[in-house]
Amino acid sequence: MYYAVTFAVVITMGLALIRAIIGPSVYDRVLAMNMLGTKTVLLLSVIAFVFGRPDFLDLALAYALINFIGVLAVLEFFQDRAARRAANDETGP
Amino acid sequence: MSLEILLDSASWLLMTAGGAFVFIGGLGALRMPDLYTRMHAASVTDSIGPVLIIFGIILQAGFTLASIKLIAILLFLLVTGPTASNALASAALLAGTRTDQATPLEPERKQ
Amino acid sequence: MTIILSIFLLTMLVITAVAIVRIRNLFAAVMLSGIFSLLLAANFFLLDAADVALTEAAVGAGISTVLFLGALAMTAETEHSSSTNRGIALIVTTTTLLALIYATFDKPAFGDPAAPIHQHVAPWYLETTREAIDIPNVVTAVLGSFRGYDTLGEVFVVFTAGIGVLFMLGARSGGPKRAIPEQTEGLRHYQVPRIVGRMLIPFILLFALYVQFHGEYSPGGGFQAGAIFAAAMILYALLEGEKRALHALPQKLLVFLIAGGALLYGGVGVVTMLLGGNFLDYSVLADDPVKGQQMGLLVIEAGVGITVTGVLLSIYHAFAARDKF
Amino acid sequence: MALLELYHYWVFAVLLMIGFYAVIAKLNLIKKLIGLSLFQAAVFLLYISMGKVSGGTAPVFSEMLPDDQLFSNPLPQVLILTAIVVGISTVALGLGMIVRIKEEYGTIEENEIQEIDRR
Amino acid sequence: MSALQPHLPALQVIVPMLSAPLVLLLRDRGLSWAATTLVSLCSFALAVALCLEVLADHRILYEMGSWPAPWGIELGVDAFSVLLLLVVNGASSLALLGAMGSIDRDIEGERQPLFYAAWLLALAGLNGILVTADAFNIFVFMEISALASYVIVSAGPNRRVLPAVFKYLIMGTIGATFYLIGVGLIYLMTGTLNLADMELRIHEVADQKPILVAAGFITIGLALKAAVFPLHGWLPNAYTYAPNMVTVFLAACATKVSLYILLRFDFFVFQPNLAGHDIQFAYFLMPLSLLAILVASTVAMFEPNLKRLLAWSSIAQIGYITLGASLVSLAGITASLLHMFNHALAKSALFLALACLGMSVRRLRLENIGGIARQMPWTMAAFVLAGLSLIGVPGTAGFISKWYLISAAYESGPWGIALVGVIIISSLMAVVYIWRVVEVAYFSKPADTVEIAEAPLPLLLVTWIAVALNFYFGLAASLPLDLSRTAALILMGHMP
Repeated sequence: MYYAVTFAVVITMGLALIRAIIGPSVYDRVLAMNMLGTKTVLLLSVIAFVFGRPDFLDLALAYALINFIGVLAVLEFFQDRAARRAANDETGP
Repeated sequence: MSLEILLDSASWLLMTAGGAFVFIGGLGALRMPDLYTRMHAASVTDSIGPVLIIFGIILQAGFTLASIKLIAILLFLLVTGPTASNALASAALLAGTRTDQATPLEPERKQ
Repeated sequence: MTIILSIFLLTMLVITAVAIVRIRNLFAAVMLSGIFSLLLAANFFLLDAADVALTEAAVGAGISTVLFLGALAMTAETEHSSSTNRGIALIVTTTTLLALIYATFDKPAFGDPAAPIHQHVAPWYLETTREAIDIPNVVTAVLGSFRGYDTLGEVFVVFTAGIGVLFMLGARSGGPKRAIPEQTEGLRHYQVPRIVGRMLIPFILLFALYVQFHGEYSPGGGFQAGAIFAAAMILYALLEGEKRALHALPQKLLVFLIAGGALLYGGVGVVTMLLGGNFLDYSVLADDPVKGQQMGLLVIEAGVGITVTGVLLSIYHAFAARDKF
Repeated sequence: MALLELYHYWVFAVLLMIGFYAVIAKLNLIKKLIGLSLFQAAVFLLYISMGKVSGGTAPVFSEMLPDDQLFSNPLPQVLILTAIVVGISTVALGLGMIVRIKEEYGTIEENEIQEIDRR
Repeated sequence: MSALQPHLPALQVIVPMLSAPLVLLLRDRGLSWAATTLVSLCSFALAVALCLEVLADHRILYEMGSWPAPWGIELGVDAFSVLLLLVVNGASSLALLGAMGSIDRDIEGERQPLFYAAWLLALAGLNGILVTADAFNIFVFMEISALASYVIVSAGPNRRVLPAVFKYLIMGTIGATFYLIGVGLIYLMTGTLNLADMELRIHEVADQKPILVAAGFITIGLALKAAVFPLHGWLPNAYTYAPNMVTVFLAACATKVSLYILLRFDFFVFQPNLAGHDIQFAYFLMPLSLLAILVASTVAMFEPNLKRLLAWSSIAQIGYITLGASLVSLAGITASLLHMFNHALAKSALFLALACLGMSVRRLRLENIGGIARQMPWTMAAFVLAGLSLIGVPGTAGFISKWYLISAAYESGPWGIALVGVIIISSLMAVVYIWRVVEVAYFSKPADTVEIAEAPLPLLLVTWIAVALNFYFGLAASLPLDLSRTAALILMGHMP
C-alpha cells in the first residue's frame, strides 16, 4: 500500500524534474524545485515507514526546512537583481 | 478487529487519494500552458496531497512519537508551501511575466 | 522493490547531471545542482545512510545553493563561451569511465553481508559502540570517538575555508568598497514570506538544537546542526536584510565562534592528554570510561556545531556584503 | 539481477565522468566548479553504496529492531560525512576566488581571462 | 620533556593546528607574525626530537584516542617521515623568520592574522600527512594543507595569481578525489584503511581488478598533486605569482609531501603484493621522469621570469626524485630521498635570495635585474652559491644527492649509462639557466640609475643561513644520508 504512494510520488518527482530542466523561465524552475522538495519530504516520510524506522522522520523535517529557505534565497536573488536593474536604469548604464 | 480493518481501509483510501492528487499536480505542472496555471496546479495539490498522505500514514502508525513528528512535518509543509507559492507568484508578476504568454521569456532577455 | 526505486532515482540523478552540464543559464545550473543534491540525499537514505542524507540535504542542497547564488549575483548569469578541448576531455573521461567499469567486474556483489568490507572492521565498531560508548547512533560514535582525529581534521578544513574566504574577500586592492550596499534589504516588501519566516525561525533554531544534542540517538550531530543553524540565520538575513542580520550576530562574534569551536574540540584533546590519556581519548574525562566517552562526544559535537555555524555564516556574509555588479 | 546490482557503481562512474568532463571542457569558472562538485558527489555515491548491506538498516540502534538485525557499514558513512564537508569547503573557497577574479578581470570565462593576461 | 615523549607524533600536528585559531584571535599583525614564527620553531624542535627518537629506535606508533589500529587512527613515524618533517618544518621556520618585511609589502596589516593562521594550517596539514598511518586520514590532512596553500598563495600581489590559484584548486581537488576513489576501492576489497593492515590484507585480493584500478587512481591522483611531469600544469604559475615567502615554503615541501604519500603507498601497499607492479611502476615513471628532467630544464633555460624559471627547475628536480624511485633499488631510493632533502635546501635558498631581490625589484624578470649585483652584493652572492648547490658542484648538498643518483643509475643495468647521460646533460642545462641570471646580474649595465638598497638584514641573514646549510650538508652529509638510507631500507624491506 505504501508502494502505490511511493510510486506516485517518485513519478511526480520525475515530472517536476522535467519541468525544471525544460524551464522555460526561471520561475518555472523555482516552481519545479519547490515541488521536488515537497515530494522528497513525502517520499522520505513514506520510506521511513516502509523501512520500519519512523525515528528517521527528522530528516524529512530538515528537508522541508532547507527547501523553504532555498526557494526564498532564489527569490531574494531575483528581487535583488531587479532592484539593481531598476537602479541602473535610472542612473543610466 | 473490525475497527482495525476500518482504519486500514481508511488509511488506504487516504493514501491512494493523496498519491492521485500528487500525481495530478505533477501532470499539471508539466502540461499546463503558462507559469501561473502551472503554479496553480502545483501549489494546490502540494497542499492537499501531503494532508491526505500523512493522515494516511498516521492512521497506520497510531498515536506515537512518530505521529507527532508527522504532524509537525505536515504543519510545516502547510505553512511554507503556500508561502513559497505566494512569494514566487508575486516575484514573477513583479518581473513582468504575463498570463497570456504561452512561453514566458527568460527575464534576462527582457531588458 | 527498493531496488526499482533506487534505479529510478539514480537515473534521475544522471539526467539531472547531464542537464547541469548542458544548460547554458548558470542560474538554472545552480538550481539543478540543488535538485541533484536533494536526489542524491534521497538515494543515500535508500542506502541506509541517514546521517549522510541529512548532511547532503543541509549542506549540498541548502548551503551550497545559497553560496552559489551569492557568487552568481556578483558574477554572471550565463556562460557565453563554448567548451574547448572537447576531444581531450572526452578521451580522458572515457578512459576514466572504462577503468572504473573494468573495476566493477570483480567487485563483491552489492550489499553482500559477507563481503570483506563488512567483515573486517565494521562489526567491531558495532560491538564496541554498544560496550564502550553506549549510544545508539554508531555513526556518531565512529565519527566522534573511533575516528575523532579525522573529524578534528574536518573541523579544521571548514575552519580553513572560513578564514580563506574572509581573507580573499577582505582584499581591498581593485575591489569595490566594502560597505553594505543598501539594496540588500532582503525580502522586506514581501509581506507573506516575511511574517511566516519570522514565525518559523525560532522553530528552526529549536530544531537545530535538537539535531545537535540528539545526534547520539538519531541521525544528526554537529555538522548537520551547524548547517541548519546557519540556514536559519541566513533565512533571517534574507527576510530582514544584511544589516539586521549582522546586528544580531556581528562579524566579530562570528570570528570568535569559528576559532572558539575549533579550540573547544582541540581543547578536549589537550585535556585528555593532560589527564594521562592519549589525544582524544575521552574515557579519561570521567571516572567511568563510558560516561567519559559520552561527555567527550557531547563537547566535541558542540565544538563542531559552533565552528560550522560560524564559518558558514561568515562565508555567506562575506559574499552578501560584497558590492554587486 | 546481477547487472542491476552493479547499477550503483555504474551510475557512480557515469556521474564521475560527467563532472570530470565539465571540469576539463567548460571555460566558465562557475560551471567548472559545479562540475567539480558533481565529480565529488559521484565519489560519495561510491562509498555509500559500498557500505550498504542487503537486509540491513541504518546503523542506529533502536529497541524496535529485532535482536539479529543486520546493520549497514557505519565507516563509509563517517568517511563521506567528512568528504561532504571537505567538498563544501573547497567549493566555498573556489567561489571566493571566482568573485575576486570577476572583480579583477571583469569576466569569469577562462579564455577571456587568458586573453586579458596576454595583453 | 619525558611526559611529552610518548605524545610527540600527535604534538607534531596539533601544536601548529591548534595555534591557528589562537593566531586568528590575536588581530595584530606583528603579534601574529611573532606567534606564528614561534609555533613554527616549536614544531621544528618537535621534529628534531622525533628525529632523535627515530634514530634511536626506528619507528614510533601512537594510537589516537587510545583505540587500537586498525579500528582507530594510528600515527606512525619512521625515518622516511622524519626526513620530510625536518624539511617541512625547517622550510616553514626559515621562511617565517625572514617573512615579516616581505609579507608587509604584499598583504595589508588587517588581513595578516588570517594569512598567518592559514600558514599554520598548511604546516599542520603537511605534518599531519607525514605522521599518519591511515589512508583516509592522509586525505583529510591533504585537504587541510591544500586549502590552506590556496589561501596563502592567493595573497600574491599580482592579479594573475587568482586564475593560477583557481587552476591549482581544480587540479588539487581532482588529484585528491582520485586518491579518494583509489582508497575507496581498496577499502572495498580489504575492509581496512590502516596502511599496515592494508599491506597484510591486500594480499588475498591482489590480482583482482578493483585493486589494479585503485593502484592506477592513487598513482595518478598523487602524481597530479606532486606535479609529476605531464601533470605539472598548475605549478609554474602558482609558484610564480605567490608571495615570495610562500614560494619559499611551498616550493620546498608541498610537492615532496605528495611524493612521500606516493612512494609510501606504492612501496608499502602495492609493491609487495601486486605481481609485476615494480616493473609497471618503473616503466610508467622512468620515461616521465626523463621527459620531465629534459623538457622542464629546457623551458627554464628560455624563461625570462625568475620565479617561473625556478618553478620549472623544480619540475625538473621532481623528475630526478621520481627517476631515483623508478629504479626500484636500494641505491636508487636512497638517492631519491636524499634529493628530496637536498633539493629543498637548494630551492629554499634560491627562492629566499629571490625574495631578497623582490624587496627592491617589483617585477622579478631578467631585464629588471641588470647589474643589480653591484647594489645587492650579498643577495647575489647567496644566489650564486645556492645555484651551485642546485647544479651539483662538489662541496654542496646538491652534489651529494646527484652523485648518489648517478651511481644508482649506473648500477641499474644496461640502460644505466644513458640515464647518467641525461642527468649530466640536465646538470649542464642547470648551469645555463643559473648562469643567465648571474650574467645579467653581474655583467649587464643597470637599466636605470635608481638607487637600490640591499635587502633588509633579517631576510638576508636567513638567506645566508639557508646557503650555509647547503654547504654544511654538502660536507657533513651523514644525517640526511642516514635517514634516507634507513628510509630506503624500510621501503625496500616491504618488497617481496
